[in-house]
Amino acid sequence: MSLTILNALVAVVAAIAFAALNAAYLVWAERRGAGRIQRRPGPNVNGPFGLLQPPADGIKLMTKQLMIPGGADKALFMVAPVLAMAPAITSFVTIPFSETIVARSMDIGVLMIFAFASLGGMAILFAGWGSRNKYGVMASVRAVSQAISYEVPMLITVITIVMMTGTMNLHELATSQAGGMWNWNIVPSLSSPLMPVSFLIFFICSLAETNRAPFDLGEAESELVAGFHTEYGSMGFGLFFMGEYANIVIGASLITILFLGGWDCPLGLFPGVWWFLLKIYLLIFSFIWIRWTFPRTTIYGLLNLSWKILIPISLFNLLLTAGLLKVF
Amino acid sequence: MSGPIHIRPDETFTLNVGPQHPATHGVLRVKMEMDGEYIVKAETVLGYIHRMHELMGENRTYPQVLPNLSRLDYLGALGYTHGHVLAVERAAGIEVPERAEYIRAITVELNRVASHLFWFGAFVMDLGGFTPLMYAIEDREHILDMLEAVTGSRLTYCYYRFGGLYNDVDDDFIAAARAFIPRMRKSLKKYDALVTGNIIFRKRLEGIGPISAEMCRKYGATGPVARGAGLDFDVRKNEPYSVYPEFDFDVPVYHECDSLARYKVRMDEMEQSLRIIEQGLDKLPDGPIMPKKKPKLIKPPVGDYYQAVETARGSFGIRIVSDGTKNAYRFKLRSPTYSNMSLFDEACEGMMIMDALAMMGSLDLVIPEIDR
Amino acid sequence: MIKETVKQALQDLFPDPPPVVEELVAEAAAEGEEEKKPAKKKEEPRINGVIERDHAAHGYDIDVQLEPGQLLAAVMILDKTGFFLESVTGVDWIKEDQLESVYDFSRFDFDVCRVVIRTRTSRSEPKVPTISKIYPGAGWHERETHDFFGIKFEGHPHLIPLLLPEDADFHPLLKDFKP
Amino acid sequence: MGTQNVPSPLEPIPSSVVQFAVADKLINIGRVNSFWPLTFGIACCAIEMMATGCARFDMSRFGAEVFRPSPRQSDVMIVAGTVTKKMMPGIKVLYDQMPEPKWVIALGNCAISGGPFAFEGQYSIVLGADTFLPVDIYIPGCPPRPEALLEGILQLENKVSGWNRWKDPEAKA
Repeated sequence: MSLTILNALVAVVAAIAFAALNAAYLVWAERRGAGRIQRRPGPNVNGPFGLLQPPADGIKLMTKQLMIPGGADKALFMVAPVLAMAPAITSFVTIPFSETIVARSMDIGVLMIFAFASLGGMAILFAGWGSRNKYGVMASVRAVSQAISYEVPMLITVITIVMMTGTMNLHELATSQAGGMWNWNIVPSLSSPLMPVSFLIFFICSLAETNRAPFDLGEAESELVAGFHTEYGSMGFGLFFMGEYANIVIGASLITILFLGGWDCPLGLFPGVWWFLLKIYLLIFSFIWIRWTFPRTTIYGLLNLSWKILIPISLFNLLLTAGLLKVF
Repeated sequence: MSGPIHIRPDETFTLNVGPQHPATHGVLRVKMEMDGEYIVKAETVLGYIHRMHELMGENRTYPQVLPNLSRLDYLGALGYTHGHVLAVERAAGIEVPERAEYIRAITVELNRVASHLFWFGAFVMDLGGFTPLMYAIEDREHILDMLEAVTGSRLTYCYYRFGGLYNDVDDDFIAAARAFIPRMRKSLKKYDALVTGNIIFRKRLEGIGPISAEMCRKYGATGPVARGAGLDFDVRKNEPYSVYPEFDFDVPVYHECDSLARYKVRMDEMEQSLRIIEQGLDKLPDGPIMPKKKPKLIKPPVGDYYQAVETARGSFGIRIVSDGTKNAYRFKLRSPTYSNMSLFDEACEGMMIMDALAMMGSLDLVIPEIDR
Repeated sequence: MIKETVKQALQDLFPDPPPVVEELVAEAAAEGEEEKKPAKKKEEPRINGVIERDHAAHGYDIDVQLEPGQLLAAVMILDKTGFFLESVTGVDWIKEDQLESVYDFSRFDFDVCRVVIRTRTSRSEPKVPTISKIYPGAGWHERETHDFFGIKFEGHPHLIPLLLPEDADFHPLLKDFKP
Repeated sequence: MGTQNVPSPLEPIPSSVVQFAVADKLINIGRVNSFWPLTFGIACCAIEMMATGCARFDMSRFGAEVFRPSPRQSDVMIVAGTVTKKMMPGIKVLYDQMPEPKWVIALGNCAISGGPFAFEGQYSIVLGADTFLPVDIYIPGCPPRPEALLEGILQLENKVSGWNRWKDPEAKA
């Protein structure tokens, strides 16, 4: 019995280490990627390729004075960053990186990840409201309406996949797509012809879920100063930063598991964790690429996209798959 | 989206788009009475960068005020010094050699392209896209290198003198300008494809921020704001000055009166300025750049002189009331952004804050020019 | 030509219209004579009336001087014929103990006609009616002229300082201003 | 490092009860390599500050790329432009809102001493940002070139942590 606790403890610590390391060096990858897209070198002076930049940012953020604005709701103000970071890290526990590397393969893995993802939306509301700042309140109201309206199509597409494969356990979801690219979920099969469309919907929703790219209305710099984390100084802002990047990694790994066959090699030869990491980092690079090329949509444009386009399509896809499953 | 709003008074809250805000590109404050995201009433508060250029015009001689004009609007500075120099030459009756006039026209048009490039980058950054700013400022740096080689400074030039120029243009400048034009045309096509063609960008601007021709007339808005509202008004064409009658270029006019129309006007104007620069370089005559008898002490005769010039933001006017001494008795600067911005309070009622700030970006503001 | 119609319209503002000073012709004749002419003008203060100026020399076409009372009528004429307000400014003639407020109007279309309207009031109590009801754009211009010269524009919706700090009570552009 | 009084940025962190020399040095070097300037441009110098942040001069090589709009998240306030009497209280509030290890760079003649607008009849500007802010680095120029701003940031790095990124070429060995 003590072995399982020890195993679980080591697994959780490894998951948190992976998330924290990822969050730090994704910031570096983002700034280098942005520099590459914008024809400028990006941080390259601190360390060989600017590799010492994230530790420098980390140290600076940790040693700055933590300010709580007067009149702010102290409890909410302090809970919000923790609530942004903690669920993002704990949902690393169920993600299977490869055949053997998984912290705790739960039967309801998908449900747990989405439960924790919705906690992130609440963290933004607490941050905006707790910091007693007009810009913060406006930004958090926007971010919460965006998070809700993009969780619905995301969940509907997940339901279609779970219905097709029959399990909610991420590990079995990945193994059910083993054996080469043609039986990944993204490939349209007889029972579900619209799979590439639902992949696209899931990709857009994960973008919106993490407040990034054309949907970054939560912290719209050019209108709402710094959005919901206007009042957050040193490590409060640091935690939001790490929470955002941890969410990106989870979004990318979910896409790989649900659609791109997890740790399976495209030619079905020698599956392993490297394929999984390769796919994740390709997806994350596409997140960064999108962020630095598109302007920001308006709030009504964003909500229209979700309610009038994404949800009807994903519902139609759900019904179509349900019907075809009956036939085949 | 921006229909009229019926608000009970106790429901609004005032939001300070304060002196320090990324969207105001400077120290401009707009007190907005807001209902959620919609603006009920806006009141602009100015004066945060009021440095009193006009009093400096009165207690300084004419040549001493020359550097002031380029610190008025530092993005299109040469247009403003050009206006000042033309006004004093008209008042004092100083002749300007042909070559100096051509070089002035070329450098003003280069500065207009640089100003529009900076506006283009900052405008798309207001809408959330950070990358076009880097490309636009990269192209602008090429122009700044050329102008710096000739004038000596990057932003705040003091290149024109009454009657001519500070120093002549050498062959490197002409070669650099000739090489710059095709490269700039290529990147203009790139911007057009990347930004104007982008569906998110167009959705943000189509039908947003309507400024009608009547509102332009009532508030005196000129420049791209008026040309975006269908008014064919460009001081270079309506009131030709300097050597502009010799160039053939057309004035882009769009009739949709929305932010996208103002955007397209400025993008086409960059193309027209390149045409002017090309013709200017072809027809550049030889000869002196200062008149033979240099005007030692400039004392315009008593009277009231007005000179309007087309700068990147609109028609900039200078009124010199001279009492025959070497200082101006009254030195009034009519800045285009002052009138363009005065219609913002009325134009943004009922809009959402995102669209209102996008419209403010399309007005192309330079705050020290409003406050003078 | 719009210039003739506007000049005529402004002419009949004045009860006994003095002969229009054909300054244009005099100017074209001899540049030298121009120096002599303004010198003479300085002695006897200018009478109210319409003067046609030469655009090349002065930059504007019609120069009207009128009483503050006639200001609104003149601006109504210009508003109907489609002029736009360029700027409102002030000039402090301290020698004649008068504050002059100057209104610039111009046109958007191609027959350029720039009109300048001047009104003079005494320095002690400078009162001029506001034109912001006709041209809303004049609101800011008038607030700024009030900041710099202290000319009170009656009927202005909220004549609070625009460029100077809210509690400013000094008027910097007056000739007797000490910081 | 529970020091009672807040360490002024000039001398290194004063000794608290227990001194961690190496830790202080490391923290200072960490701080120095990631200055986050506050987007606070007032006039012409702001355009040169933005040009420094863009592609050719690229402040982000030194980790100073993230222009934070909110004062809570920024370390360096670059006063770029003329400070008028009407704007001065605003700048003071912004400076007070910044969390503690913060520095001020006065960019351009106007921020140093009122620059070209300091004439005898001037009633509306404050002659220099150091009349109401503790300025660390003065960068002269009207406007100073982007390279001057980069040199200013390097000087600030040297001042804060005493650590030199590159050997000073003229320094006698």
